[in-house]
Amino acid sequence: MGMITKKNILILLSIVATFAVVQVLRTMNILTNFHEITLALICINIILAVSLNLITGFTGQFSLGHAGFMSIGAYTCALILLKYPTMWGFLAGIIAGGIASALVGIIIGLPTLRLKGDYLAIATLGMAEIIRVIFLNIEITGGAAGLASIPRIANWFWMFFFAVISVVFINNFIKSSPGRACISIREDEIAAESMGINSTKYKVMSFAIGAFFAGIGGGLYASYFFFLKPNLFGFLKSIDMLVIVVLGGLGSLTGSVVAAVLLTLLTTFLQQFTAVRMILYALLLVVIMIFRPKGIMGTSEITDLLGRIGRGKGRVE
Amino acid sequence: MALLSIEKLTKSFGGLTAVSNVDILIDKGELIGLIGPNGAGKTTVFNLITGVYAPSYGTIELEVDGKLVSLAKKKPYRVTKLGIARTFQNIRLFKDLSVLDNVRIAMHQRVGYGMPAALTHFGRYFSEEKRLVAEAEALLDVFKLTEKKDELAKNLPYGEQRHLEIVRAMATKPRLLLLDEPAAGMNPNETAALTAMIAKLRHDYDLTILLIEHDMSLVMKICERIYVLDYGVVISEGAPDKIRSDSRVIEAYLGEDVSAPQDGEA
Amino acid sequence: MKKILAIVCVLALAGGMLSACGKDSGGGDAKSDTVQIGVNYELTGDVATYGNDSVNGIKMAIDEVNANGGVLGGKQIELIVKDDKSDPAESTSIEESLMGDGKIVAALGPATSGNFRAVIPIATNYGIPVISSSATADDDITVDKNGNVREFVFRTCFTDSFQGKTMSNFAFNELSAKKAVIFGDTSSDYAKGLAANFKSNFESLGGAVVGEEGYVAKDKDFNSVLTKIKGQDFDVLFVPGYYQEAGLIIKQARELGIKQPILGADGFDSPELVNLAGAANATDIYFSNHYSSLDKDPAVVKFIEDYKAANGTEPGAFIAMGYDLGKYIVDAIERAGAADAKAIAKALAETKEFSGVTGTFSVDKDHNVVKSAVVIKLENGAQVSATRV
Amino acid sequence: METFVQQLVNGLSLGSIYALIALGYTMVYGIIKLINFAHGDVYMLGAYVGYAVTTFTGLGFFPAIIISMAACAVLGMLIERVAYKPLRASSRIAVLITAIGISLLLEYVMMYFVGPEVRSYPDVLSKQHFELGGVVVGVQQIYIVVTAVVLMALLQFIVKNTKRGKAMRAVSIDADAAQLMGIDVNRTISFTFLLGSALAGAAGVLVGIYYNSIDPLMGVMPGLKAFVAAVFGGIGSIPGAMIGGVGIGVIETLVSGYGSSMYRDAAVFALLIVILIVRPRGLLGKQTGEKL
Repeated sequence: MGMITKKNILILLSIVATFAVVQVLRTMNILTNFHEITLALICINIILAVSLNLITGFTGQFSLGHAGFMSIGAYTCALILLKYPTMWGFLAGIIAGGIASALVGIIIGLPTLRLKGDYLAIATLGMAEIIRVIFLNIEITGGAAGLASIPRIANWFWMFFFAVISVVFINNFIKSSPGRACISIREDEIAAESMGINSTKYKVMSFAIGAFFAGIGGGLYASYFFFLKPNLFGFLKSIDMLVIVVLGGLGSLTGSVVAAVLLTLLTTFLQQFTAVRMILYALLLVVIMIFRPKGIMGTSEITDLLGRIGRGKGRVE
Repeated sequence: MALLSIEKLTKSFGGLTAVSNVDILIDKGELIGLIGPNGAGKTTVFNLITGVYAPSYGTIELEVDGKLVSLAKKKPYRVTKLGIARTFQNIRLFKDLSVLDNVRIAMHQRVGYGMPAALTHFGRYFSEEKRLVAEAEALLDVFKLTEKKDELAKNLPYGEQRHLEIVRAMATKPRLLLLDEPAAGMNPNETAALTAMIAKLRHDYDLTILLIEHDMSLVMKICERIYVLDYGVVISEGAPDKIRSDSRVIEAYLGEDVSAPQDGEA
Repeated sequence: MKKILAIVCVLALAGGMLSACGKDSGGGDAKSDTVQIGVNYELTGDVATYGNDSVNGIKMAIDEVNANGGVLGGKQIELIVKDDKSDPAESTSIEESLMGDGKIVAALGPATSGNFRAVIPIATNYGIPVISSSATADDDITVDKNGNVREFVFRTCFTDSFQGKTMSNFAFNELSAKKAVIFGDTSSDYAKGLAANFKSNFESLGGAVVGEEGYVAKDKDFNSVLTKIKGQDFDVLFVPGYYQEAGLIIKQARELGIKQPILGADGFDSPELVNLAGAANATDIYFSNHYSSLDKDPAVVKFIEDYKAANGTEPGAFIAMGYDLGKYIVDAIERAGAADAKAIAKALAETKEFSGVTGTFSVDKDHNVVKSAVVIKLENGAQVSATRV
Repeated sequence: METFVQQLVNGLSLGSIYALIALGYTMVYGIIKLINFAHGDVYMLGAYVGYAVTTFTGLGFFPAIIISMAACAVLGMLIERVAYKPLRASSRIAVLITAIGISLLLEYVMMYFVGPEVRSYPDVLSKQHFELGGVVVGVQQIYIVVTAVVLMALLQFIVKNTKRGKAMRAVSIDADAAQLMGIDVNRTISFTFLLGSALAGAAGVLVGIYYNSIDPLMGVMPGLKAFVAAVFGGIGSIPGAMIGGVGIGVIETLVSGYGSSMYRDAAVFALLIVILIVRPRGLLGKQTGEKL
């Protein structure tokens, strides 16, 4: 074991290759600005989905408040960017957004994470609504009018960079001892406690890490799409993210990435079907859930699948 | 000084008193049995010791570095940290995780890297993970589970799941191991093997063991002392021979033949 | 069961896509004899009503133009309609797809100031004019924060400050009100802009705002706040917001016995306002608007009648504004003399006395429209007077 | 004092509607542990059915409410059969996503056919108001509260005293055991959806008449608030849903009346979180422990 394995080199190469291919197509203008926006949305959705997957898929804490964390990151980053419209302002804004969001995650998580299942879901939903109402009514965030003319400093490179960082960090985390502690809470909280795992600590930790990356996703959103308003971060936004996570497979980061790509493309594709777009979207949700209730990937990862092909035998299920 | 001393332990749920005035003393190195008919409150005692329930009354104290530490209001993970591990009557493995992960999770408190290494896999991540796997495999070897370390826990046969529960508990490096019906559902051959295994663990890891068991053959064979619980009260205590002939115990088991160890209740 | 369900669902999906393609298909190759205009509006999501109304107005205007021979000597106008789900990120994405294709000569929408702001940088980047008929926010629409006019950004509506001032002047001068209560939609930037401007101007005139309350769009029960307001001493109630809620506020206020005049802005303009409030309750209501149904201008009368004939109801403000937007862009294309974005932007900036159903306007140096407003008074649900201000 | 009583009257009529919707949530959650997000949209459809009945056939209040209840009952059962039943064995989160899908589907199919704009109900009930010592009470308010109370009493009777109702309670405690006792679990679940959806249909008509305004997205917020009410009162408990609904209605009213109307929704959700933390089973919910 070690950092430099065949697998890791392969992963690194494919990441670099993906970036290079897009970059080349971009310079040749085969991928237009419009495609770049779609790619940016994909990256943001990947960040939000993997961070929510950490909370809901891996730690088993059902959260319907992810949009709340996203909004905190978005507003923090936007306010910093409006004051310092530079590259440093952007990076500081992204990190500050993540940290602010993580702090709120800890403050909210400590009392609410003792709740279970749907009760936690409804409490987190309430929490996100409270955050939204606060943004709607305070001066500094511009109230309902929101914040406009946020300088666009984020570009495709930064989107890709942060998406990769999020996936890698969260993947590393779940393959580490604290990450396994989180997973054990999903599996059986009482058994986990009996094995010496402080379930409150790890639930809050997972919540905070998830919130941190959601904040980063929000910050990227703010610095790419010029404009923020509180109603962007309503309950439907949290649902959108949950849909990506469940569709991809709870507990599969690969699934979240794949579903984020597919659903973003689908949403963009449906823009032209004005009147029926939401009907088609809703139908697809129902159909996919009925025929693939465990999501596209279940709990497996791309590396498992590659391994399976390599070994020439299936994983025992 | 006793390793574990329980005094006047009482727990009531609403109007029902599940455990009442229980005194138990366990010395270091002992192997103690806790028996009693169904619903006598045995598992409740385990839950009280491990912090799943808080006692209504009474004290539970554990010897730690020569001092007695109260376990009464400690959360389960703290109790585990102090050196008590347990298995569950109705197996509570992490079903969808691999055998190896089940064991590694229990080693969590002894992992020597922090959050930065966890997120980046820099620093001591790889050396520590290597150590964890080696230690886990050593423990799995005891129950011949090393071969199956990559299988999901739920895919193991029943008996092996019970073994894995014990391995997992051992991985927390306990001084006191609480086993809740480890032989439940096993055939006599498996039970015999398990008996040998428990003895070996106790010897190799310098363990103190408290055991709940319905299988009298196992209890009578390996326990040095036995506590008998009925309706939440300790009705008898002593060496197996004494218990076997105690009329109150026989009465509690009402008609059940406790005098003949070989065909005890399974 | 599952199989049948699968077949049904797949059929429904396929059917949906086909019908969608047939209905308002976006793509298609640009033929040289058509002029393409992008339409990027909120057709689903929380402000879908405004987007749909605007687009219906635009379509009605363009259909008329096409039926009468099109523009630039016989070219048909093709609208490429896309839905942004009331989400600014989607507005941005759609605008990129519309403008990036290099086929459209101008883009219309979105309806709300926020989503409109999300497309401004794109339009500026491509040098293609973008116009909204309802982005009313004062700042950061046609003029950027440093005071520079945005060459390609236009609007045909009033600004919030204009209407806020109009109504506060009207309240103070015409209704002799000294104390006002504001009860506005806090989830809409339009309503918040109106409220802020009303307040500052009313106070500078010497009046006092004695109470400020808020609701959020889609609320239906306003009784509690109105009960609180009823207990206060005030002369007028200003309700910045849209007719959906304003109609209910009027109804509930009158039923609770609030008799003071209720004021609003062009968000009130919809026949549905009176339906929601009930005719008897819609008394002593004043709101600023672009035009009045009392107007006997033949163009206005014809528009209202055509709309009624097609839809069975009278048009509301968003429809009328959308209709004018459609006519206005055609007018600009004609004046530019070519289907060329830069020329059209120039023509838009030079607009003098464009006459539409919502009034006659010119474009000032800040790309805002100069037009007068009317204050309409409702008695028993009917417009009884329209004062030009 | 008058103002306070007036606010209570306001809160009570708003709360009765939340209560009617909350009953559907609480029953469905009680029996299959699903937050039926589509429930708010069934309520919306109920409002539209009532609208169609009163506008196009000219029928009055009672026929409208009964036809709407019947239509919603059928719709509710249909949704359960088509969308939830195939997922009986799947994870709860998958069913939840399906429920969200159904909710969006109902909203946008409706929007496709009737347009996004608000519609107003014809006058089917007297708009008369009484003034009792400075407190204004409308005839419609009385209708709402009385209808709600009657329907709830009826529901309580069905659940407590009929065979079907007993089957519902049995299934909600332990579906497998109920199956072994010879209860047709599928039919019982259908029946639960039927009852809950019928009540939502009634609530839709009442709202349409009382507030005089319906639109395709009208079910979203009340749906959410009604679920809050169900949790507040104790999920699975019928009297709990009633108390929760009225409680939320009154609290909302008092927050807007005496606090800041801008923070009304935040206050409701904050209260919810506090309740969940202090008393997770809600006001009248049953304690559930985990067997070790």
